[in-house]
Amino acid sequence: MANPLTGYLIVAALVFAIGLAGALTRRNAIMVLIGIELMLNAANLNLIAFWRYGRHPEVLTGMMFAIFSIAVAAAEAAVGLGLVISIYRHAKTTDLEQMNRMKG
Amino acid sequence: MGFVFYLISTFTVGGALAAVLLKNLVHAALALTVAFFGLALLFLRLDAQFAGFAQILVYVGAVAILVVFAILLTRGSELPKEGVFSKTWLVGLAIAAGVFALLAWAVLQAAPWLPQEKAAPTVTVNDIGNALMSRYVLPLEIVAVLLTAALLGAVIVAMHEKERSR
Amino acid sequence: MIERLDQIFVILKHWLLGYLPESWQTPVGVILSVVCIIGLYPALFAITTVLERKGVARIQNRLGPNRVGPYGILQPMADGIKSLTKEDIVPTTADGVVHFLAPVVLVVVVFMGFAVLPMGRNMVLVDMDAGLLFYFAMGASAELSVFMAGWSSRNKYSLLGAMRAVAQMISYEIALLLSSVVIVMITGSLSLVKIVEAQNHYTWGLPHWFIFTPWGLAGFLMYAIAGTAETNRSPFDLPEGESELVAGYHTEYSGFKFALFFLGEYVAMFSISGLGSTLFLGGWTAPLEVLQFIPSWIWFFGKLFLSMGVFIWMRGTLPRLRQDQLMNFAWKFVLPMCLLNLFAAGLWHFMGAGWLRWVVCSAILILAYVSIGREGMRRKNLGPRSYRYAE
Amino acid sequence: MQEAMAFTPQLDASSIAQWLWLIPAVPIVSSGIIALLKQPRRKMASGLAIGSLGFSLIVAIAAFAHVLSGWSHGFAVREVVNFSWIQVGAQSVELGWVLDPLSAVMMVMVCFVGLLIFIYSTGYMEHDENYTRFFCFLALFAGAMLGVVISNSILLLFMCWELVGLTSYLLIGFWYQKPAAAAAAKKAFVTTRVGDIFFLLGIVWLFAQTGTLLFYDHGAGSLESLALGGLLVHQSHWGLTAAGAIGLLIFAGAAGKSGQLPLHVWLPDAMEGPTPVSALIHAATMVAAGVYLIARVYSLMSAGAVAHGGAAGTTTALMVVTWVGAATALFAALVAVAQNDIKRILAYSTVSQLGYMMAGLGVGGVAVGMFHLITHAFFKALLFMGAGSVIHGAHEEQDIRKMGGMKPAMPWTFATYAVGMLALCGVPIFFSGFWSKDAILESAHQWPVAQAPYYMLIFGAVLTAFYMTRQLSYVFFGAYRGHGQAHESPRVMTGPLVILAFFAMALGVIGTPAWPWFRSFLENHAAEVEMHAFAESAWLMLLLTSCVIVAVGIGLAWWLYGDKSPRAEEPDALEKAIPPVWTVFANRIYVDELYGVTVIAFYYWWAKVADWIDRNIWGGIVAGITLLFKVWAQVNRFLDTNMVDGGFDKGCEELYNGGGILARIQNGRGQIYLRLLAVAVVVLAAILIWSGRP
Repeated sequence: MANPLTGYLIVAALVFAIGLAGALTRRNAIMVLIGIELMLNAANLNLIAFWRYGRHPEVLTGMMFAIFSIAVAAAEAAVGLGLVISIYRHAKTTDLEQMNRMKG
Repeated sequence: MGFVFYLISTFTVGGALAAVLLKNLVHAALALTVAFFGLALLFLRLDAQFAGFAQILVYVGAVAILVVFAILLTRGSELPKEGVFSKTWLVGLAIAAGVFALLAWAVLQAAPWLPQEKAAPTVTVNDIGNALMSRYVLPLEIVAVLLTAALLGAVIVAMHEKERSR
Repeated sequence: MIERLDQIFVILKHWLLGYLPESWQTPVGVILSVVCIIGLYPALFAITTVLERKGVARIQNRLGPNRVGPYGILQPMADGIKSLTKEDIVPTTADGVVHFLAPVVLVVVVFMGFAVLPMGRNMVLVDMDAGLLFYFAMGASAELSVFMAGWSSRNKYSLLGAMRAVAQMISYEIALLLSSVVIVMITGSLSLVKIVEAQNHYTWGLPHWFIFTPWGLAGFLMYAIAGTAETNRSPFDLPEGESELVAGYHTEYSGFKFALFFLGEYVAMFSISGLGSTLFLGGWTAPLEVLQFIPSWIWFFGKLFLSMGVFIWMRGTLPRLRQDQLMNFAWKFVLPMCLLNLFAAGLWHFMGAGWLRWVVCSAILILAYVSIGREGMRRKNLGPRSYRYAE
Repeated sequence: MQEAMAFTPQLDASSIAQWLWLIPAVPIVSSGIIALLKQPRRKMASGLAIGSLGFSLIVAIAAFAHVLSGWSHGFAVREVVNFSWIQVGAQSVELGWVLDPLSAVMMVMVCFVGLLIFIYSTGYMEHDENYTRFFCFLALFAGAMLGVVISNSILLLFMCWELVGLTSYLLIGFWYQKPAAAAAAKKAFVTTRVGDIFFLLGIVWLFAQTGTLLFYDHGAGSLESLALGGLLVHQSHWGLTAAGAIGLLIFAGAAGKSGQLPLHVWLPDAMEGPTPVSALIHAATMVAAGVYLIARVYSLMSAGAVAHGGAAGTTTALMVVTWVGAATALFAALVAVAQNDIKRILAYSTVSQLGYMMAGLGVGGVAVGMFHLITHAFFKALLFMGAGSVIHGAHEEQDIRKMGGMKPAMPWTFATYAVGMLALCGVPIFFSGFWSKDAILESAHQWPVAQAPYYMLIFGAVLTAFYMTRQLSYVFFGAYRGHGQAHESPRVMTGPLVILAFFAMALGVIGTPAWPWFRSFLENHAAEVEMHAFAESAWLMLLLTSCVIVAVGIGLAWWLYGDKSPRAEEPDALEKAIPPVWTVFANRIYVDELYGVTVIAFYYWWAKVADWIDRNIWGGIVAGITLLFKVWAQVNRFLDTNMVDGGFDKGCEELYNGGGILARIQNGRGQIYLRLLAVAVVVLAAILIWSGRP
């Protein structure tokens, strides 16, 4: 890998894929959330990497984007876990395989 | 690219993998924090001090704890009888692999055009503060509103039935 | 001469490094300082334990440790040896790895905090631009270790203690952060070195410590409360409320791991008080202009020990809170006060020089205290508290 | 941080002008806090209100002292602080406040009188359950009023002006359970609004002409020579310059606020509000705001005065002001003669005194008018609070015929009330009213244009003395005719009365012709004592006239009413003497009725017309359309039932079956959806990349 950016991008892609895999394969809703968090972080890594090696790092765009997405991710986690808990209260399970009430 | 980079990235990816693969949810959550730490270190290596520390503060300090709480509240820590992976886990894995393949392929394709190594930008916290208060003030406000809304929403959603009725 | 004495450690370090080749100097220097810190604070910890036991004993009208050595000052040695030689019991059902990692993580994270703490003029390991942020990031990670400890040792007391601890630490961490943000607002910097420098002026021989301003005082009080809670000290020591849960999250720990927890707790206290004195009490600056000839590091550690004394004193004096009281206090009093304090600081900043901002800021804060603290806390809806489970 | 540690508070010139905004801000904020308080927290509410106003008073006095020191060192203090509120393109709406003798004097007066009245109200409103609300409104009013006083931008002034109007509305209708109070509040609001429309027009015109909203802006302000010159260039017909016209529009607003003819009608009714309100808002401060406004824009009104020549020099605008003022003064005095409600009499006397002020402004300039404003504020507040205390003592009785003989019962009230009354009548030498009124009369006498206003004012003065004496003798002399037992009011109410009484007497000193301190202070030239002013024949003449005036007024009234206690049912002494005139006066010269048959009737008729149009024409059209649709609907129904439904049902079945097949995919499992999503993304991205490949 000649230039450093590639390395970071690959790592980000890897983490993203892992997160996706987790989100797609785990049964537990919380695990799905964890996967999503990983994907978000991968995206952040991308943003920061591009900011660092981009043409105008002094404009801070990528960095800001990352910071904002961190903030938003916190909100997302809070709401998501709240949902999981309330779902658990209703369905007495966090297993997604058994949550198919919305079947058409 | 140095030895340190490889170290940290293996650390991170390993954490992520563990987070996804471990059976015990609490272990998974702890592994997740490892991954977060690794990402924060990567941020630091990218001279994004503020983002890195913010990452630790938010993810390790808040999100991980939140996840752990959720796990304990939903009795996720005890292992379910039927496996932790869905029956059709292979499909999911395949799709994820596809995504990774696509991304990696795209990146490697683009490698020659990507910008080369360059000097670290000098960004102090003051700059970030000024940017937040001047150029990005609107997003900041919106995020503030969003966080408030999320806070209330989370409370309402997770609140007890009888609490809600009153 | 005075300068030399003040800078003695720095000079010493450079003198030592002088014998090394260029390329080695930086890493070795860092390692040297790290070793110093890691060696110093456990020593202080040892002194503090005996101090605490004697102090509390005096408050409770007992003798306290007086067998090992003259006046029992060698007690810590004995304790150390004991904890080292004791058998390290791990419950069979416990989650081995996590159970082992918890104390390690705690100690590591807690020691991290000292990296950005200036302990004297030019005596800081790394003068980071985002030092305060780093400190809080580290503090945030301490909670995780507590949880690990509580959860891994399959014991309901431990778990309950851990949950209490985590909940409490999260709640009060917000207050801790907000009360420090005031300083950042005024100095316009997250670097602790700059913050100390900003307080290193004198008017009529009196220092410009932030505690001598309305918002500073309020902030300091909030910080002190939040810090006490953050370190799980009494009156906020529910997590190891021995009357309810045997010893909280380290019930199942014994031997050296327990010692590590003990160490971690005290070092955390040190670092919290260190940060407090850096933010509000002017760090290593002298309390009077005339006293500047005394080396800066003496002042820093003096303040450190002062606040440790206060910690001990509070422990000997105050009864323990109840969980719901704790939470109410955090969310309904401390947090609003901190937010108002932010407002007051902003006003202070924008009103410019003059006598008026003193009046206005103090008025705001006092009014807020009266209305929130006195009025708001007055009518307690007594009765059985409502528990909330997920199911 | 260096200056942060300055422990000694020092109060330097710039700082006081900079912190002037605190004077209105603090009461407004405190009113906000009071609004949040709970009902039972009475002590806290009144404490906050009084404390905030006290603070304002301190700052105001500091400001006053600052101006005073500047003046005594012989330079005119006018410190302005301006800032841009809204930036609209190149134009920026600017607000600001000014510290000059005028505003300084006014703010001190408002704060001081206001404070006394606040204290007084703690006693007066003691048993009212809406105590906190009352103080919330009062504090808000004080803040708004002070805003009017200090504002350096006509827009800011207008905002505060409207805020004042609002609080006045709220406070008149404070006892909104009483329909009379509600009606009065509405009346006040609407009537003043009429004036404010003109005021707004004036503002807009001024802005259009000068391009600035500020009064003083280091030469760029609308009241400074540059702008005024611009306003004078084109003379419109009958010698009215743009400045004059704008001035007149603003004067219309002022007339609305301070009850000049023909917009005075709301003020007497405003007495439905609690007495402290009448004292504060409808005697001392708000109604004076109009006069203050004219004083503020005086340079606008008097712009180009020299053109007319003459001693004082005058303009059309000022002439209008004078005539209106004089007319109001006389009219209100006449009406006041025949009223029986103690507060109503005072209200009309207020109207008439405001007429005096306006006339004073017109003929004699700022100093004359403002001097009467200040003195009047004190003794009229005194009279109102005295009246309040009387009402309190007579068990909420307001009809003076049902009172009487209260002198022994409430000595303090009587003494202070008498002082106020004498001051109002303008009894020479010892009472401030005399000096201020004489200043007005004097300058009216020397007015180049006409002598009529002078005589009108003279006659008004006679009447003033007359009706005040009448009221006094009705209330305090003779036998007690009310119900229950009259009693003295609590100390917290009488205390302010005494203070005000002192000022009602002492205040005259600053305005004597021998030592025209006030005038020279306002007009920024040194004041020197010249005892010989007393020896001037003109002044002696005037002294004589006013002695005669007072003597005639009081003597006549005493001869008619003095110490004999007529019963309520028997007709008034004056009524016996001249019945027809009396009835006219008693019915307030039918102004309200006039409005009733003209303005209101017109609106009523217009509303009827509109109603008719609505019912018949629009209603008819609507009915027609409805019918049309009904028919159409019938047709539709037929088509539906027979043709559409058949086909539709068939289609539905098909669709249902199709849906059954599709429903397999939608198996309600989030993960599956997620996977589909991911696949879609992959495919899309792949396509994009390939298509974008070089």
